[in-house]
Amino acid sequence: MPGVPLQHFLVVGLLLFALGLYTVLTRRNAIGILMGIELLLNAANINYVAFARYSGTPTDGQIFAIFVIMLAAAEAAVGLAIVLGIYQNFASIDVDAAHALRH
Amino acid sequence: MDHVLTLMTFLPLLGAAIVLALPSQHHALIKQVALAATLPTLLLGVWLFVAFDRGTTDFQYVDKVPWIASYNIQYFVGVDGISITMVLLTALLCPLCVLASCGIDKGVKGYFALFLLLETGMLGVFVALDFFLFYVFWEVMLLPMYFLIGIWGGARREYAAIKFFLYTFAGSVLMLIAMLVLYFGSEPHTFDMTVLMQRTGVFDMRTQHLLWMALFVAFAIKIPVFPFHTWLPDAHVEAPTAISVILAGVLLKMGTYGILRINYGILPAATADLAFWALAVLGTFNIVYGALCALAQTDLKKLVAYSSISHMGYVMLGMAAFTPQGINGAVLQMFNHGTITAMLFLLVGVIYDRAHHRNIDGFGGLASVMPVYTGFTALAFFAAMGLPGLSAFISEVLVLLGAWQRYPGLTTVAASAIVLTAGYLLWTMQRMWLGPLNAQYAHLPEIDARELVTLVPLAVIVLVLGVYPHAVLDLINTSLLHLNEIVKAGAATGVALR
Amino acid sequence: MDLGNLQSIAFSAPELILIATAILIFLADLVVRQKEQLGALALFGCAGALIASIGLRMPFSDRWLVQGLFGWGEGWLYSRMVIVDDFAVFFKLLFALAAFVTIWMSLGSREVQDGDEGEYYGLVLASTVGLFYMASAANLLMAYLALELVSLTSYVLTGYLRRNRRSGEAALKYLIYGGVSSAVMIYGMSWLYGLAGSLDYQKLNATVLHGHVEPLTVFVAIVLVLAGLGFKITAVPFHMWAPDAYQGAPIPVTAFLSVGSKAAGFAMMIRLFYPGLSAPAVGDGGGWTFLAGADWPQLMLVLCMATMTLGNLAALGQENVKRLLAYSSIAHAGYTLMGFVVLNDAGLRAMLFYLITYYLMNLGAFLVVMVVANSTGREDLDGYRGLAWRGGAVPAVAMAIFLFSLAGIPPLAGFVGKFYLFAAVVEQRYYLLAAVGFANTLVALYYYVRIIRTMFLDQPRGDEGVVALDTHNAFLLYFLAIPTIVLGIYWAPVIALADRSVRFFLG
Amino acid sequence: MEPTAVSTLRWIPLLPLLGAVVNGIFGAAIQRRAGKGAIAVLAVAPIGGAFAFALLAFVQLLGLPPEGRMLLDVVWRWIAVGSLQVNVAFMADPLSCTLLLVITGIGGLIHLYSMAYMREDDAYWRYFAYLNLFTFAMLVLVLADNLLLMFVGWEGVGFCSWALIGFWWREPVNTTAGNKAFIVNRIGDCGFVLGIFAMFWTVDTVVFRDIQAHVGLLDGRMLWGMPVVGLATLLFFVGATGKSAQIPLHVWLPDAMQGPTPVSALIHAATMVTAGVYMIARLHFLYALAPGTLAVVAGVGAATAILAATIGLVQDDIKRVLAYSTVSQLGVMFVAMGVGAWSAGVFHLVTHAFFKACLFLGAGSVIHALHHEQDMRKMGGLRTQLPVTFWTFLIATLALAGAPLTAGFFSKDEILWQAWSSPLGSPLLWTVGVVTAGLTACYMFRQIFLVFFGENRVDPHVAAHVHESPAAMTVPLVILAAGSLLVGFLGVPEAFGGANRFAAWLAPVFATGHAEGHHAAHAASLEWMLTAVSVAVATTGAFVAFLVYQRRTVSADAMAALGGGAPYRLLLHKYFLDELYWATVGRGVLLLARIGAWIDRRVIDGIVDGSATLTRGIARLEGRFDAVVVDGLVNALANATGALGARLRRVQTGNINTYLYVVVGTVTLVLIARLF
Repeated sequence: MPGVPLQHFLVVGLLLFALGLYTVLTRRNAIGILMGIELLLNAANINYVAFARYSGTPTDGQIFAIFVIMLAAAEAAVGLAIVLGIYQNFASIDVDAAHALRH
Repeated sequence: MDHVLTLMTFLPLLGAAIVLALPSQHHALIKQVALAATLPTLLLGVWLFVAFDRGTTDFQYVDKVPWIASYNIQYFVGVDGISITMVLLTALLCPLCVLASCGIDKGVKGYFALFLLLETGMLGVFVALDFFLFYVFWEVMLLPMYFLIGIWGGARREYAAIKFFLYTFAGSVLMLIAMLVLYFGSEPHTFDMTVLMQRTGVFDMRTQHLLWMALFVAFAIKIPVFPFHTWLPDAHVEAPTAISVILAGVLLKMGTYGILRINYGILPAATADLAFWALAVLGTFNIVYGALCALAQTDLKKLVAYSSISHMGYVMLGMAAFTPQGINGAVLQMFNHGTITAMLFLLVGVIYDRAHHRNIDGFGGLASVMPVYTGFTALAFFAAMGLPGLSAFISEVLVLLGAWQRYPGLTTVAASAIVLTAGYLLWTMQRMWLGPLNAQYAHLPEIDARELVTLVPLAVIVLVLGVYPHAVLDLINTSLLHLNEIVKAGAATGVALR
Repeated sequence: MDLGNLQSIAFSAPELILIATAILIFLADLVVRQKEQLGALALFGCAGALIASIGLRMPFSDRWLVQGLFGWGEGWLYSRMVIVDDFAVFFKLLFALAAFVTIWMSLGSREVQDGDEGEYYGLVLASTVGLFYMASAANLLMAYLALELVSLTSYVLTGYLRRNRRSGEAALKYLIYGGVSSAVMIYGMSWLYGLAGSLDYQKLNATVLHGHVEPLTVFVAIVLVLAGLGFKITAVPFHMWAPDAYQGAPIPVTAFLSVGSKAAGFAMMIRLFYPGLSAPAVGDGGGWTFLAGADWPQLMLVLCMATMTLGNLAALGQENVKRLLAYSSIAHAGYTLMGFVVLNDAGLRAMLFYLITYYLMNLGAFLVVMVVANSTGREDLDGYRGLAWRGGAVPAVAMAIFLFSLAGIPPLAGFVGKFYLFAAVVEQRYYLLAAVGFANTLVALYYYVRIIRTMFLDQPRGDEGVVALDTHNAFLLYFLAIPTIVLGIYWAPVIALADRSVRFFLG
Repeated sequence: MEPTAVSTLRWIPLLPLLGAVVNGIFGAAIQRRAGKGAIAVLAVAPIGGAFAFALLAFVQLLGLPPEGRMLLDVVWRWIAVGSLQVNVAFMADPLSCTLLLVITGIGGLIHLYSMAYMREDDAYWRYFAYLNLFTFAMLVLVLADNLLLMFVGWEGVGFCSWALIGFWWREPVNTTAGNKAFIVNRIGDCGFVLGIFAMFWTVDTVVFRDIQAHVGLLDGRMLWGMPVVGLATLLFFVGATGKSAQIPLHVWLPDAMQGPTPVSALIHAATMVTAGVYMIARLHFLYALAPGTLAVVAGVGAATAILAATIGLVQDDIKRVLAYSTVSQLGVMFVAMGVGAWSAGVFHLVTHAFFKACLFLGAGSVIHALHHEQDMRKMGGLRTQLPVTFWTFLIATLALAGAPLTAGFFSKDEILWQAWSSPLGSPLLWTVGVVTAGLTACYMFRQIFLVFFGENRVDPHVAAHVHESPAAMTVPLVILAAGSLLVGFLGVPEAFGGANRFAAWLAPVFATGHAEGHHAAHAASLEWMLTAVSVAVATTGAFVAFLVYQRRTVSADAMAALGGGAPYRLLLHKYFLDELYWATVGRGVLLLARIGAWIDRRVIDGIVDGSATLTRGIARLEGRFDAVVVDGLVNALANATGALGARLRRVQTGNINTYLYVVVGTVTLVLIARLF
């Protein structure tokens, strides 16, 4: 689809990024925040792929995107594990509950 | 004996190491080792006193080896007329202080190790001719002092120690800035004071003034100059006797020594411009203000502390005069105050060890139970009053005589303080030693041999320097006249002397 | 020089050794009962990595140790993904040592020794690998991967104390915070990639400096990237996770984070911003120039001052020593940044030197915290009352040394480090920065002295419990304390090392 | 003409110093072992030696041509810094030699007297150590060849006076008197030392001879709008007022009577208090250049003379009367100095030394006999019991009152004449002098009548065994009395056909700045007339005393009641000067001291601690930062987005969202900042 100019992709990426941020900022739920992070990562991915399409070294961007996806999965996995641990301890994954560190 | 200074400086450190190696329960042994560690320095000091060439302005017994080549930092030590007296004073007071510390029974090992480290730091400050080295020693001396006051001090020791520490550290931070600016201002970059002394031209007058002020504040805190002085009464009062002696006898001198060595030597033009306000006026204020505060004290040690503030004022006033008499008097006063105030604090310690309080009004008629002690006190008091025939008279007269020639008005004010001094000292004398005996202290033991040993050398010096001041003046005169000329020359380049 | 994958392997000895050890540990963990043995194994791994790193480049001389073997010195590995040069080697050494000390600490830590800590050592090693690559990444992708490797392992390590709610909570915060910042970072990277059309630092450099790019875009990208890096080096305002994570994590891990990942963050930052986004200035000694308009030094200047100031101020009021040290390490990130903003090699050299000294004194301080916690289980300031007078004389004295060194008082390593930093700043006439820095030194002194006062000047009440120091920890204590003093008195070789480590391979 | 170098002078001060050192350090032991006799010998012998050396110096001087009469003994280089070259050097010329003889001679007599007088005291050795030390200091003061060394003696005597006034230190009143003396003297010393500085500043030397030689350098030198020479001489005079108890610094001398009576005789009558006069005589060549200062000197002298005399009228303490008399006589000497009658002043100094010492020792003898009773109201009719004391006392009184042909007569008459006739003098000064003479006669005879005549008011217990003092005390009395009669003939003025040998002897010293003698051919008749007047006035004074205290034709109470008794009270309270000083200076200084201490504690420390607190405050603020500011921000944002209306509850600090808000917020801010 050669017709679609670069800007469109970037705008989409930007929107995703904004949404991700919004999610991250407003979710109290740890899982929710993790999801927000996913959005942010995907915003980046869109950029990479888009730039890759228009840049001299297309592979770079695409590889980056793939790695991001992979790492996102890894991060999610670790994250969920930890959340689980928290849940065992607090019986809640509302990050508000986690404030033993403030005194 | 080329490395005499290095030896003097680091022998105590060696002693500290040995002390640390000793088993901590053998108090007596530790004390003996500590004493033994300070004596060689004293002996070397005596040797230095004899061998010192009084005719030259050059630095003598110089040790100079590159230390950190990449930054052109050297290990560079040496003495001239400005530092020699301070080195001797330190070397003399430290053994006496070790003797005076025999009463310490808590953490003996730590105490003496720190004390010896302190001695190294102090000597280092006086012999260092590389600004970086100077700064390092300056700080090295800070740490032991903090612990010595903070652990072995009196009731409010923590407050006093922290106050002392923060004050002094604030000062040294300023010194560090100035030091770096000087370093990068010199071409090629160097910390070598002797080189810096010829390279002031690279700064414009304004920078020089800023540098001078920064350094001055750093040193003023040590002297201490109003309004940076409030750490001193607390520190003196809370510190154990020996440490008060060191504080008043040596540490205060570092401030004035630093000004002479660095502000005068490296920034003569700025010195010429700023000396009036920074040194003469503040010095005079110190003299009067310290005396007045002393008059209001009820704690004997605090009174002595404030009298130190007052007497250090003479040093500043004398330095600011830029006359041979003034500057000689200033350095002589540094030495004399070192000995006299040491005596005073030792004497305070004597009574405190017996009565466990220092409230002036809490005594009375001690002369009838402790005549010898009273005799020494009288000697010290009248020496502090500048009674002719005793050492302080010479220095104070020289200072005032020199100062009058530039600041007659200020000198008049300063001289009026001798009345106040007489006032508070005599009044104290009357309240504590004379009058009817306070029955509560009818059985105080007379001063013992150990305490006498700490006092007699100082008393002898006080008497001898009163009738033959040239024992010291000959040491310092040449260098000081030279320094005076440097400043005068600097004044010629800078703004005219006031 | 630019090597392909196969030839490169020879030069990845350190990383490979670490990875291999890590895998070995994971496997052995299934069979070995005595987990200490795994720790010992990890130690050997670190030692191997260390030696191998030294092998890459004899750091104390200009001679090549492996020259004879490979006849080849510095350059790109894995087709321009990774760089081996003095700078990288320097950090490899630092990290290998950090990992070594961390594992040694862990072996002596009661927290960690829960009888099932096998994979713990593996994770530390894995994280170390990440650190290695952060320092030598020559490519945005590589940098990101390395950073994530470090992050992920750190999350797990932080949350390692399963039964401890604080640990878990810290891990969660760390994770989320890290996730967001790294996500923001790679979004910024994506813009750089877009501008340069390549992930390669050198191409990036060429484009940014010689191509026609909009400075604003570069600046935006830089700011976004900074979010990720700032997170690693705990620069304000990306620092907020640090106190919680540091306080929650097991003490050895805290030490590891405060030294390892922070240093790695600096390494990555320096490589990205100096060889990456700037160019050596022609003429004057060791200066750097950057793209006009994208004035990141000003930004860093502000961050630097904010970091040290907020860090110190926050530390003032802390009652928990671990948390206090966390804030102090934030402040020290600020000091270290001072060398970053002055834009010359003197500054960078000062940074590297400071990292060494910081490594010594900070690890040392945390070690003492661990020793105390081992004996008394306490981390609050009251637990340190009169430490010197109830058996803990050696730890107390060591702590005093470390803290005074952190405060920057001669003749201790920390002073020399600060001295070089301030020297660089004053030399470049950043007088405001210098003033702020000095003011901070004063504030910092106050709370360091507070601890020292509690340990020495206060008398124990008796309810604090006795502090014992076993030889295992004592050895490490001396290992850290003695250099802290020695470096304060004679540091010429080390500064020389730092000096020649500020040398980037630019192809 | 160059001074003759000798090496004997040094022994004059050195011997007493030796005595002082030996008694001061080993005295206690010696007294315990060898008894008080040994102490006395150790103390008196040096004085005798010093007297011998003084005589030697005197002879040596006589052997020299008049204008060359100056011996110099340079002992060692004392202070040599820059152009300041000061030696420990002793110089004897007729002036100092005169003083030497007085100090060692009369001093020796008083030492003898003390042997008996202090016999009972346990601190015998300390007493004599002080006394010798004092003699040493006084001799240094007199022999010094430069201002600094003179100042050493100057303060030295002050110190000894402090020690001796407070000799019985268990009584706070004594130590207080001592402190008062020292501190008031210090005020004077302050002026003196400033004078030295002014001298050095202008003339660049402090050696008397050189100052005299380069006195020209002072021409036209001004400071603070006045000629330096005037300023310097004034400053020196401040020192003199302190040492010689002149207004306004005279207040210490009466209190100084707390010391042992021989001390009062030696220090507070014969020697130390005359140091001011000596100093002016020594520096006469400067004063001659400063007519303004001379006027001040004369004025102060006259005022002091009459003021002290009036106070003396009403004192009841036998020693205080003499004390005020001393102050008054010193005033007379300063009048002489003020009119440039140098040698006359010095002459009166000498004669006064004799009869005033005699009076004090006599008073001491009385006190001794009455077991330390000093109140004249508790005496009376003692002439029979204390014949020697009485007669010597009477002779000395006559001399002090200026009865013809006594020592006082000649010296005082010379001064009065100079006060009238000298160009600097004036009839007013003369009148004051004459009135003073009258008052002196009055209070002295009052004392005679109260002590030796009338009914015996002595406490009966004591009265029983009142007896004449031992020879050691009476012999000095007799010698001094004889002196009071005879020394006057040394200086019989030309007018009375005398040669005034004394003036001739001092002439070489006062050759320069000569204010007297230039009217040598003055009308003898006038001098006769003036003398007659003064004698008449004195007689009247004595007669009044006779009427009031002996014949009782006028009761003392009636006199006291004059003018509603206010004048009497005024005199009794010494014009309330002590109270005034204490209320102003004393309290003032203490107030300043308290203020200073207060500033220290509150203000400065306040600032220091305040700044610390401030920092900690900021820290706490920063700690609360995310609690308050950020959360507020977060809530605000939440409200703004409105999406979270449901979950609008206080956001916990430590909440991750808060952190993220901060991050995102900052980044946005930075970008915005960069954009604009």
